[in-house]
Amino acid sequence: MAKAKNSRKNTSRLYVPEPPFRPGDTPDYSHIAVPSAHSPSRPDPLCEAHETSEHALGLIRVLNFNGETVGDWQPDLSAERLRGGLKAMMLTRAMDDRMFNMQRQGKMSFYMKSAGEEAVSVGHAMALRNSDMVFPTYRQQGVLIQRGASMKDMMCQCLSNSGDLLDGKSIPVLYSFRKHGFFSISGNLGTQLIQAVGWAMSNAYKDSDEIASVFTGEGATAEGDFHYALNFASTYRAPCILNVVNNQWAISSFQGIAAGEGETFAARGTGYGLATLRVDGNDLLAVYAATQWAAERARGGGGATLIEHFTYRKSGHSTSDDPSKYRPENEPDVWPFGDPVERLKMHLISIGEWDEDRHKALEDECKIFVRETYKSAEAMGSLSGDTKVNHYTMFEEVYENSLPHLDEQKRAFSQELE
Amino acid sequence: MAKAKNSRKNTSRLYVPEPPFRPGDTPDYSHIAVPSAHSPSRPDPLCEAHETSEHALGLIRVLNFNGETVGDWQPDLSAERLRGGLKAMMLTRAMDDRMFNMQRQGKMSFYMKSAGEEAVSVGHAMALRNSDMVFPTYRQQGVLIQRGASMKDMMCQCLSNSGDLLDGKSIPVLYSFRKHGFFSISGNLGTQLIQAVGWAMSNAYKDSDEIASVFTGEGATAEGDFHYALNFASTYRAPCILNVVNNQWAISSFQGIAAGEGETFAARGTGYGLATLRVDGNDLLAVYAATQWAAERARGGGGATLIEHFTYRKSGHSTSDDPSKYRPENEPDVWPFGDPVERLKMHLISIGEWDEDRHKALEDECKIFVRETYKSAEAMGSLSGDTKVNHYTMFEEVYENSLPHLDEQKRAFSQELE
Amino acid sequence: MAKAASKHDNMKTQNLNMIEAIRDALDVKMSQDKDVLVFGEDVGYFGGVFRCTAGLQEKHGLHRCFDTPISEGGIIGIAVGMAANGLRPVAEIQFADYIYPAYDQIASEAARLRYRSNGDFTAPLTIRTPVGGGIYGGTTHSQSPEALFTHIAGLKTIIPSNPYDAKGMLISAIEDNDPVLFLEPKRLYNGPFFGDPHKPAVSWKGQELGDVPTGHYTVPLGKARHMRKGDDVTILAYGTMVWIAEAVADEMGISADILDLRSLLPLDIDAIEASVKKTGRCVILHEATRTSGFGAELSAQVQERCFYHLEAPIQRVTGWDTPYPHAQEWAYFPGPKRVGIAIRKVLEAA
Amino acid sequence: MAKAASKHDNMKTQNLNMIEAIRDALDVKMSQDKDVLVFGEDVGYFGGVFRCTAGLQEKHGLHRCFDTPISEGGIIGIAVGMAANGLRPVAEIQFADYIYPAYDQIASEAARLRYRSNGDFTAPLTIRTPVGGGIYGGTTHSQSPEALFTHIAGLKTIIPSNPYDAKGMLISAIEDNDPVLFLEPKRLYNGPFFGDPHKPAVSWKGQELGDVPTGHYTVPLGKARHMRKGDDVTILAYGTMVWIAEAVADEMGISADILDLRSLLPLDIDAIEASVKKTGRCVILHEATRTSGFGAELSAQVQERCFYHLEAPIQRVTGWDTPYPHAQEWAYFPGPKRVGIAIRKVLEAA
Ligand SMILES: Cc1ncc(C[n+]2csc(CCOP(=O)(O)OP(=O)(O)O)c2C)c(N)n1
Ligand SMILES: Cc1ncc(C[n+]2csc(CCOP(=O)(O)OP(=O)(O)O)c2C)c(N)n1
Ligand SMILES: [Mg+2]
Ligand SMILES: [Mg+2]
Repeated sequence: MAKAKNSRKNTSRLYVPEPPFRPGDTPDYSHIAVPSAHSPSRPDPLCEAHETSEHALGLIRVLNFNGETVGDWQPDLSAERLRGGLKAMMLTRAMDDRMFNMQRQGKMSFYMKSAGEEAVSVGHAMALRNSDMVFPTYRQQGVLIQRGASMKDMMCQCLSNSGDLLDGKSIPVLYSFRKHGFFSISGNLGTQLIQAVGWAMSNAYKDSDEIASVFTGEGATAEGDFHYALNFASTYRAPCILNVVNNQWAISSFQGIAAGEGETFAARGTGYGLATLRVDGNDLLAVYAATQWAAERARGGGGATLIEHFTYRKSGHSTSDDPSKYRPENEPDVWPFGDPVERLKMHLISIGEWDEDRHKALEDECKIFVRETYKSAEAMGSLSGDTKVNHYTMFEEVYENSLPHLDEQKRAFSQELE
Repeated sequence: MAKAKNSRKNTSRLYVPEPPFRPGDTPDYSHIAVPSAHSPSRPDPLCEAHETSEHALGLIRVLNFNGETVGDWQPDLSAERLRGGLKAMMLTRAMDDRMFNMQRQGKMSFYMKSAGEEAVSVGHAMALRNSDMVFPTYRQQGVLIQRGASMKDMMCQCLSNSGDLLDGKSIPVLYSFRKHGFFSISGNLGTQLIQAVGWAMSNAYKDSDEIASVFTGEGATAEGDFHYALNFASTYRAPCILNVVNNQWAISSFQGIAAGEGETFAARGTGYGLATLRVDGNDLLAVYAATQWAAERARGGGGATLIEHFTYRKSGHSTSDDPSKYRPENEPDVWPFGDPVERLKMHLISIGEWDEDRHKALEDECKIFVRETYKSAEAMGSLSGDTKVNHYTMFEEVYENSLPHLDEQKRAFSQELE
Repeated sequence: MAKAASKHDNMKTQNLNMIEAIRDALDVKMSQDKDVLVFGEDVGYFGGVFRCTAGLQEKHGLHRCFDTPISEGGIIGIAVGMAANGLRPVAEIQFADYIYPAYDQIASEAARLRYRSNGDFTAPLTIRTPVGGGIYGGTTHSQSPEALFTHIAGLKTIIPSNPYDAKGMLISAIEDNDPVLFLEPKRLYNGPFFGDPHKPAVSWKGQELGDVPTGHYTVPLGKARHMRKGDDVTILAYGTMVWIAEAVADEMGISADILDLRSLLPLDIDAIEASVKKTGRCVILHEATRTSGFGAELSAQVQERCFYHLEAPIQRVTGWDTPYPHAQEWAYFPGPKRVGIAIRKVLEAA
Repeated sequence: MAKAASKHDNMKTQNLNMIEAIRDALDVKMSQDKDVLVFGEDVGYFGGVFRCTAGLQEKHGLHRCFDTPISEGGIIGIAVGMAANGLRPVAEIQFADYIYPAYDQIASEAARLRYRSNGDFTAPLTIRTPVGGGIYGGTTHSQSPEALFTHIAGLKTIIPSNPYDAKGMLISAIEDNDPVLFLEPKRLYNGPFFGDPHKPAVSWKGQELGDVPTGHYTVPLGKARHMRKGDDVTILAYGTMVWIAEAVADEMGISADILDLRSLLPLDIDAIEASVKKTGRCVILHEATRTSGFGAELSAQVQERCFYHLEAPIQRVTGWDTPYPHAQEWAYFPGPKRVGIAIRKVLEAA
């Protein structure tokens, strides 16, 4: 089926995996079974880890495509909270769209959207306490929005302007919001996995019942830190949640490059003796339910859970790439698990707690809010004009206190400005 | 039961695993079930990986404690070949004993024994072709001996003398014997795991049907390289065997520090989609059978197998430690899986192919051979006297050809000698 | 502008940017030698995030140019195993900032395999990776970690500054029987950079060093490029900084002896010594963090050999001892101002 | 022998070797501050392969001093997370030769967390690890990788040469709010080493610097120890090499100004500058591989600041640019002969 495949001949025994479809192919994902019977039963959160090994191979779902909720994992969430989740997802998407466009206009150096994955971050955050430390990647902006962070602060970070809490030091989207339980995002993939385990170990050591939750893309599970995290979390029964967001793509590489012959990413945890869940990441209720289960397990002394969030990266990797160069242009549309916003919307409508008009109104509200917020953020500077960042701040926060050689370099720098 | 445990109080929620017994305790391993029914059936070597997931949790055994062979995994080995294996194990042990003592006399800086684990290296080597590249750790000297390497060469390496093929560059036991398919041993744990996968990938690329086989201790599975190896081997279906020698100890740390809540080390491979076997490492026939299966699988295009060799490190970690400081002194004796030499001997006797007299004679032969070989090796120098190594060799083999700055340093060195 | 191109006078050339030159080097070697394999994150179908491997998979096959898991340690680990087994792997690390997970495989393994086995096994692999700032990459897409590798015995570290050298040096690296780290100054991929980010970008078109011979040729490792002859001051630079050096020398109208080092280890110390003995003054440029940067080694060697010829303290012009900031990129970058101040200091010293 | 002990005159002291002094520092801090945790390979029940943590688990509990998996990256990874969460982890890397798998967590994470989050998160952790040769450890138990860490902004790198400093500096490191790499010259664990491996080993007994105050005291980071005052030549050294410096100065009967740097980053450049300006001559010693070693940085800084006072080229005495060989250990080690030749050269220069 994959035409491009054959043109790149492989005449040796060395096997190199390839995605089923490349540009020019007509993607057909009917081979990915969308479970209709809604997946494994919900065990006691303090069960033995191996009792979840089937969950690593199945798929936890709550929301049917027709908007019904079914199965063992249905969480008990009020319509009010569900509408809150819907709004957080829509705000996230609206902000992403705006920022992407502003990057295209040169207002910032770079941007990364989370389109299609909003339920993962928002649903996850809804099931945690705000004091639980989240160690995100660059695609969990939904956590911040769900937790009520200031969107203007976020935008100023992306604009690297005088309102940037990070003083322009980091590239766009690498936020740090301690006050929202949102760990400083590293540009180095994977590294935070094991740090989150250390954070969780100190929670346990301090007899606190706060937990840590860390994210990685499926691609970055290939880093050593993923192994360290699973191993240390298992050995010390660290109260944490290890989340793999399997959005099918790592820049241009399909998930099979990281997965190899492995059946799922959740199943990586089985051999380590961790609890393992695999969840429909486009189903906010399922994400909520799985997170809630894992959080209860961690808080109760049951140790860590590995959750694979099965979803799809609808946009390019970042503003730097064009996904049509490596996958069929319409692949996002034919991906069989739907859109997380649409699915939650349909559910709310089906239970009589939402309608098209309210939805449209909320969409407009989000857009306007984002537009206004962006305006006030850009007023504080942007890369295309003057960032208004004080250049001397680059010498600060290298150490707690400056050191003599840095003072000297600061002086040399001031000479340059003369 | 573990007395020492209670004296080291732990008053927080942070869980730290401990071995069941410490010095002063009376070790009792009756909780480790020695399977009497001889473990999982032997699937087709080209089966689906997941068909071996039970094998990761069971234990492949062939030799009963009474010397009988039973079960599906019985290999077809002539008495002659079995006696060859017995001799290789006994030679290994005799050499280890001698070298350990000579180290105590200051003849070399360091030595590491493989006592109790001889069946792993010898049985494994018997089932491979000599051209299959083995990537060993420091406890697979049995591979070299089984493959007929010169013991004098090995001893000269340990003595770092003028007969040392490595010119004194490496510490004792870090052999390199390309001609015997024995990769240069690194002092850095774990690193060779992924190198072996690369080696195997190039075998596949070259359409060769040679395979690679790599070893790690159970402790070193915690390194990132272990994860890299499992992941890359899975992705590219590399024709190799990944061996974890679980000898229960990593210097002073019991296997539970590396294993955590994981049930077995073999099971680590399940989530990667690798074939997984767990074998009684004190049973040469079982090691042979498992290796033979994995080699057939790799050569047939089935990809890699992870084998856990379940055994016990009878001696200290090296000449540098005293194991009675961290485990009960008699633990090796009560370990329930017996001694690999004794078990093979009993089998040969039980099938009428061996007797006590021949065994005693072989033991003497090995001792004498080792003693004479050692004498001729020591005649070429040792650390306690003059190593007779040319010091200038330290500047060689840094690069293929020397570089100007090294030439200059060589000249400076010669000034020092004046 | 002394280019060693004279010997290629009878060769056909084409104008290439540095990305194309690198790709061409890979293509030439893959065509000549089936032991050459190319791999890394996104290098296969997509052709690399900087496009250096574009088209190679299609031309040479899936098994000769392929994607790897996101695992820099794993990438170098398989490269070591392949190289030991007779292949010539060329591994890409997507950004030099991400090379640290592979540090152990490079320093402990690739660089030492020959030594620890006394030549029984070797690791003739090449590692390509983009370095340096200038693209608003911030702390994790801008680093210049060369000094961390020049400290490692058994490894060679090289860095071209133009398409001609890039192709010839990469071919040399692949053919070398020792492990070679090949650093690509990403700011130079599309053209030389003279230090002012606000001026329109210059392309390699029309640059002599953008004229790249077709087919096979090599630029030997261990030889500096005598970029410009002069008498007043020696400027030692490599990568992006060689173009800043030239721009500043032009602007100041001084007679500078500029060496594009190209190869850091092995180092062309003879050329350096000859130049400094002639000028008596020396300025060293690099983009990396100052403390323990490669400039320290250059400074130490120059004063060891040229002490009695030096008329002024050797000056180092470098990045600051901070991570590479994002918004303050150009305040961090050792641009023409910083370089000019140092040159003036050295020239004015009694 | 200027020891800063005067201020401790009213303190009780006990004679300790360096292992005991390190253990004592850990014990003092663990007793004072329950946020201090100690962990690493074999450090728990066994007390470390060099015994630096012996008894700490028994005294302070299983959860405060424990074994870790053999995973240097994991060890530093959890330390970063713990430190960010308010603890004061002290991680041991069994040999510095095995620190490379943790290089990314140290350089990209621990050292940069404060910067990239603009102070929102910090990583006040301490990493202890034995360095240097002298125990026939060969290529993988002898390395001195300090220069690979002094290049990293955000990290501090220190190295004591005696029990007194070891305890005081380790306490300072643990109390410091930045990540600190604490290097332990393993050849000095049991006594000073004067360069002749064939002479009987000297113990810390009877050495003034083996008299270690009980309880809490600190030796500030960033201050060199003026080990010996002299006029003819400045010797800059750290770790094992300070004792070689002293032995050679004695043997040669010269008046050497010897600085035990103790802290490489931050560096006590004022003390260095004052000394070299006084003597006009400078010899730098270290055990690590020469090229891009920390000696290069010292040499560069000395000539930048003292150029007009220098009467002879600065000399570096170092290990060779090869891996650390096993049988040729003492031919590799920069012993008294190599040091003496360099000093003589510097003294004889016009
Ligand atoms: C250590 C490291 N290696 C490489 C990169 C470059 N890089 C950034 S994102 C990315 C792909 C990540 O894919 P995945 O983990 O699946 O996350 P996703 O982008 O899909 O959310 C790569 C290779 C990096 N940032 N860090
Ligand atoms: C990267 C690295 N870390 C630490 C060490 C020190 N070390 C040498 S052997 C050893 C224990 C290994 O245990 P295991 O893997 O179980 O192998 P075994 O000795 O039992 O055969 C340790 C920690 C090392 N050599 N390399
Ligand atoms: Mg992804
Ligand atoms: Mg072991």
